[in-house]
Amino acid sequence: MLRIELSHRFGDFALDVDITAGDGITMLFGPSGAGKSTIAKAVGGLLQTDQAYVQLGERVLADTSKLLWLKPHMRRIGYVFQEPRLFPHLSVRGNLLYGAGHDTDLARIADLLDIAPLLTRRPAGLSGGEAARVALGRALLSAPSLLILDEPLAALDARRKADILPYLERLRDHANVPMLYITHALDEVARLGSTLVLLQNGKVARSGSVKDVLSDPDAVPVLGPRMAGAMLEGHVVRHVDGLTELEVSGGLVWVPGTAGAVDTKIRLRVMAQDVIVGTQKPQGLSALNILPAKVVSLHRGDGPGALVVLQSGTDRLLARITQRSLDEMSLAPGDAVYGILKTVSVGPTDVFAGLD
Amino acid sequence: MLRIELSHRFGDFALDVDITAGDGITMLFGPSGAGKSTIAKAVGGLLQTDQAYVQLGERVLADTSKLLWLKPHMRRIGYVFQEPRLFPHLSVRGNLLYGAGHDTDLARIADLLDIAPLLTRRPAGLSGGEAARVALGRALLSAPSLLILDEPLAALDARRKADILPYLERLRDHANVPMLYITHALDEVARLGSTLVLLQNGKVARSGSVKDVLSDPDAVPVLGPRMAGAMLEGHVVRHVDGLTELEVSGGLVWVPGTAGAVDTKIRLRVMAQDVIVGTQKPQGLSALNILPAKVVSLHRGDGPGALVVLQSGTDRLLARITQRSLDEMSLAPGDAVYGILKTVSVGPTDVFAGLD
Amino acid sequence: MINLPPEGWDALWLSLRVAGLSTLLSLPVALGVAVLLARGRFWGRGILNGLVHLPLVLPPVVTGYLLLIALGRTAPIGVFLEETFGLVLAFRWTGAVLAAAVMSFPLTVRAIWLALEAVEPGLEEAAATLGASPARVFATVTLPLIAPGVLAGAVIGFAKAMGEFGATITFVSNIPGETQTVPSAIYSFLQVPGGEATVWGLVALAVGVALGALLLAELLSRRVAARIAGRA
Amino acid sequence: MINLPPEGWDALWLSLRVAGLSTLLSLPVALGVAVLLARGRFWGRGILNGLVHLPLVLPPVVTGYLLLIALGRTAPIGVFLEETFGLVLAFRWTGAVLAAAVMSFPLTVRAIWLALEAVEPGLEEAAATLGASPARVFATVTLPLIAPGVLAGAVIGFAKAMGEFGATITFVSNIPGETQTVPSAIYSFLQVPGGEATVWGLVALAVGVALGALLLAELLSRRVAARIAGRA
Amino acid sequence: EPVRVFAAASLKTALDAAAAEWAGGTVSLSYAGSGAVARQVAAGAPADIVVLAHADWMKWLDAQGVLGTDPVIFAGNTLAVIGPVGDAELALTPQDIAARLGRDGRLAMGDLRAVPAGIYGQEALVALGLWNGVAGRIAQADNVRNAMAFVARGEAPLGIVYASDALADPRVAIVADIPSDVHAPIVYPAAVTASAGPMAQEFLSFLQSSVGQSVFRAAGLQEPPK
Ligand SMILES: Nc1ncnc2c1ncn2[C@@H]1O[C@H](COP(=O)(O)OP(=O)(O)OP(=O)(O)O)[C@@H](O)[C@H]1O
Ligand SMILES: Nc1ncnc2c1ncn2[C@@H]1O[C@H](COP(=O)(O)OP(=O)(O)OP(=O)(O)O)[C@@H](O)[C@H]1O
Ligand code: MOO
Ligand SMILES: [Mg+2]
Ligand SMILES: [Mg+2]
Repeated sequence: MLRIELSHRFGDFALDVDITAGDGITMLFGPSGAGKSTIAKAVGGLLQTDQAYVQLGERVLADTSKLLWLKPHMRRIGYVFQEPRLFPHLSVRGNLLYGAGHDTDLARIADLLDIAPLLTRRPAGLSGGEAARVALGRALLSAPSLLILDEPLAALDARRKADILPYLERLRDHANVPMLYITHALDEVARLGSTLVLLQNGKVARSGSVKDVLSDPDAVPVLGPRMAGAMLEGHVVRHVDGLTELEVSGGLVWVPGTAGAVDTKIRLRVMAQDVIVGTQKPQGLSALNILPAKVVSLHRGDGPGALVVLQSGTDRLLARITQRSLDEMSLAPGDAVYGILKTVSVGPTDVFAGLD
Repeated sequence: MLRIELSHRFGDFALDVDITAGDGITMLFGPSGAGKSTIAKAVGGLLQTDQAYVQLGERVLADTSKLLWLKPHMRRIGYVFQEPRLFPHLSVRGNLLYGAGHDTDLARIADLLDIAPLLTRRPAGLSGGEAARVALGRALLSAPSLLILDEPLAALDARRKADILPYLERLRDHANVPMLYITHALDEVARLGSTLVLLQNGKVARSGSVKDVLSDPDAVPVLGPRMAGAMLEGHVVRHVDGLTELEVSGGLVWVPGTAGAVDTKIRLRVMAQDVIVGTQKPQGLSALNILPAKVVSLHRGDGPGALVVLQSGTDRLLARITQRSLDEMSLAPGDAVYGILKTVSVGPTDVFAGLD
Repeated sequence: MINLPPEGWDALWLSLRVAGLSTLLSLPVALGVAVLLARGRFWGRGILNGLVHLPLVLPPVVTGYLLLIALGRTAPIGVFLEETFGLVLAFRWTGAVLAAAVMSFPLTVRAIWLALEAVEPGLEEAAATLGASPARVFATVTLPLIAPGVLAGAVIGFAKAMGEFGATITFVSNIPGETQTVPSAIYSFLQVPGGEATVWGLVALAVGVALGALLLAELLSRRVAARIAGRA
Repeated sequence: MINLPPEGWDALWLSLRVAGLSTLLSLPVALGVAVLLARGRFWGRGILNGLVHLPLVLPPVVTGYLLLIALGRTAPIGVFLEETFGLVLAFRWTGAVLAAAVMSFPLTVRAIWLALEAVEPGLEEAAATLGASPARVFATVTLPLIAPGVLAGAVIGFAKAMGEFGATITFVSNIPGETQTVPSAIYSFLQVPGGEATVWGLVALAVGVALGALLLAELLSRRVAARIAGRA
Repeated sequence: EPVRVFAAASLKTALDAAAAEWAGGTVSLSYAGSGAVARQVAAGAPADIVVLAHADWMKWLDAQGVLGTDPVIFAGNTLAVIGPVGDAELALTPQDIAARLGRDGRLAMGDLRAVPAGIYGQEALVALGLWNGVAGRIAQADNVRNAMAFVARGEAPLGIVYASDALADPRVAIVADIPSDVHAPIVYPAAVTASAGPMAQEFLSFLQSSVGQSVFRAAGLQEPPK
């Protein structure tokens, strides 16, 4: 368990947060200047805030009311900074091993991050993305009891990001290292996060489990309309033709790839904008996944869009459609409808092994 | 017109490119370490490559065969680096005005980038995103005749990115400043780019107009399957209910927002994964946009997915569906089908005023 | 107050003038030389480097003697200076300024040089892409960034100039009111049995002035550095 | 070859030993003091700063005289050192080492200090988050990064030690083969009419050695800096 | 164990020669200004013999209680006014000196407080009634040799140094002798220190012996005044 209580002033900017995060990955999400890096620094011990209480598991790392302030190196917190901060005088290998006792995991992590060919190089010659990957590997290798990642993937291209995400997942699930993860990318939030903290202007605007916050229509204004979506839970039924059939509470869903062994619990993220609402069961469509559902509520926004909350089995689905469609179909709460998901819109980065 | 002919070696890495870019924005897209920043530096005059020929309009900036190598400040090239590189001893205002003769545009650009409240601050106190915005503003204000942007938006959150993109567009369209734009984000490519250069390993893997490269099924392996899509051209017909109706060659399409005045030419990007293929005209769906089309060709990939190229009027559409659906619907070239686009999947960042 | 013979006060006043002027005059030259040494790649760089450091390596008396040989009234350069500019150095306070400048030069140059090497080249690149000529880059980016180093160089030069003795007395001798700096006066009184009281008075003054300058400059330089780091 | 009387060679050899040892011994202390001054926030920092710079500000003869007063064989500290450690400084080559160390100390400290201020704090932070204690951070990050500065400090200290005269001759006198360094020897020969040949020979040697060290060190330091910058 | 002699630097030529002549043992000679030597010996310098260029410092040393014997005077010297070689004789009159110094010429001397030759020189100038005319024109050097160098290099048209030094530099010549009765007698006192070894007295005696004295005469020094 990670407990963070901070307050601090920087001129006009006032930070004042109280965050409790369970195991797994706590995502800090919020606009530029919201105070994400400031929180990260305070937790890492790098910035002494005016008031601070930080507790990690049993260990109290900071308690300004008791004048307690552990030095960074006593906190056992790995940190990936917004800039790579590689040691210029050490080779890539030297950087990676700096915080590691031994080099047992070096080869594996170097392979994973695709930096094995760089091991003998100096940081000055690395490209932006290469440097970011080395910084990530260095923190991973230091075997921390909390990992703080400040936009660790921002400098990476989509493919590399996709390569590294599963590793962070594995770390989350198996290494039992809680993480504080700062990002601007909601796919990372949905993919990795257990807890989501939405920050605005130094304050917590909303927080809770990723699943709850993402599928809460009220959070949409903070997340941005194109980012809204819901989370489904299910388990693997079978693998056919390179697809995986999952059973969710509302029915069966196909996802590409062979996601987990039979019976593995799985989380699916379904973006609101990827859900089509149909009043009749459609025929002859390339979209494979059609879930019967009931309209729970309708939320008209300021713009042309509207959010439809659907109940599908025990899960909630969000669908973002135009108000025009809403009117044409004259939807109302209680209506029986179909939620249509394009199979491929539930792509690999939106399927993940569950935590629970 | 921008002509770039370079070759250079860094140990194992060999750069060898020949790029011709028209006006507008030339996007350099490629994985980390592909050589994007190296090209940018050579064009900017910051890194003297082994061989170089760089011509911008009438001006030859570099020609190593003639021992010509203009110094950076003689090139009139604005540069936004991967790191902000703000002058620590100047205020934000001082940074912004460094390359500008006067401060006529200061207020406008500061507002646009949401940095007006920071003007009197020092760079050291800025958050990562704030610094990135100041760096962008500084380059914009220097009135360059070419603007090089090396992942300028990577540190920005989605909302800010969405705020800044229209400005870059306006710059492209009205200021008549060609740009060399490096990014990992295909939405930026599609939104801003005229020319797209795909780099891999120091070589040009593909290049051409953004429209051609993005809708070329053969480019999909380089772009990544989730990034494939096509580009439609059309013009504004009318505005209703906060939606805009566009006429494309294949029919009528609704997009959210009031995109341009009536008759404005418009480009639409339609991601392959957002297109559903139907063999019958669907009824009672929340998706408003249904275009009759003909199957042109089918491309089965290695994984579970397949690409369907559709002809809709004079435009091509790409649809990414599962091979399973392909088989169930037994699609074949020449079949008459319907391409179904969810209105909202044609979101604001995928609609843009055309260049042509 | 400290009880000094009048020539002690004269000496203090002269030392301040000499050290101040030598610092002021040599600073731009030191800046130029530091830039050449830190950034330049030219033939003779090694020689320039050696020349700059010579006064540090040589016993001060030898430096003074070399100055006398090179710039005395009968030496070609000395004659030239006198005939062209009416500038006489030997036995003049102007010569004391020169001696102080020469002796403190390596210290000033090194301080600036080190500061120059710490400037991040990325910032200078950025300035160039914003259209700034090398001269403007230097004036508006490099110089402000090395300002603490330049200040440090100036102060250490000033301190050294206040303490310089051997080269000064050898080159311009010890003429009360004209070339008798504090160290020369101290030397003079130190050699008199029973002159200690005056010596300690002078020492206290010299130390006070130089350390005052030092601390003031450090304060200033911290403030400049803090400004740069954005802490103020 | 340069034609020197035997005491000239003795002086050169002694100077090398004295300058070498003084550099070696004072370097760790200078490093510590530079760290205290650059990073420390403690009461008395200003006093320490002043003390370190004193030898720069004072005429060397005064520094030598102060050393004599403080550490002479009849002075309390001198007596204590002799009785406790059997260490005699005044009039011994060990004292010459001390004088050289004291005189070059401010230069060495400042060079290291400037280098310390140029170290990016972000890197030390990163090391701490990787679990490195402050001592380890210093040894594995700070120290390698300031290595060029430390080297520069050592070399300027060595050069200064080679040229030091006033404090040395005052504190340990000018005993051939024992405390007669090159500058003292030069002083002696300057007293002899016709001693110039020997003087210039000694000057040439001293300059050669010191500039050699300087250039060597600069080469080294460039290489270190290049390694750090990843150009090699 | 050599006999350690701490001596005034202006005696280097003479004492080096004397040490070379002495068959009784080896001598280690350490030269510095008289004041520095005196202070060092008082501070416990390992000197067997101390040799100075001015009686006052020896008196001071005696008062410190570090001397083993009473000082002896083993040589004397006279002062001379020097000019660049080839210059005409100078009459010791205010007019002639003023003429020779010209508008801004300097009279080079040892430091008037610190260097014995300077102290004697000032005394002489005062006694000769010349002081007021030159008081503002003195260029003081930190030792006699440097004063002489000013004249040798043409910086100063006149200088006052020991006659013994003047003879040794071919670039300067004596333009006027200063009578030895217008200043305190120039004497070189020497003494054995309280901590001296057994050979010290022997070397000191050698300096006073006829062999020693002839070495001093050869170096331009004179017999000690009676
Ligand atoms: N100074 C240098 N010395 C050695 N190798 C270098 C140097 N600069 C770049 N490289 C190498 O050249 C290749 C291309 O680097 P470049 O910075 O152009 O990549 P990039 O495409 O911009 O990557 P990213 O998206 O990660 O910023 C990389 O393999 C990099 O390691
Ligand atoms: N040292 C400082 N001095 C003054 N203000 C500061 C300082 N550090 C941060 N701030 C301000 O505090 C606010 C929060 O900064 P922080 O770096 O935590 O933002 P962030 O959420 O990480 O943003 P980004 O996504 O852009 O990195 C910003 O307004 C920033 O300008
Ligand atoms: O050696 Mo002296 O004491 O300068 O005459
Ligand atoms: Mg941040
Ligand atoms: Mg790059």
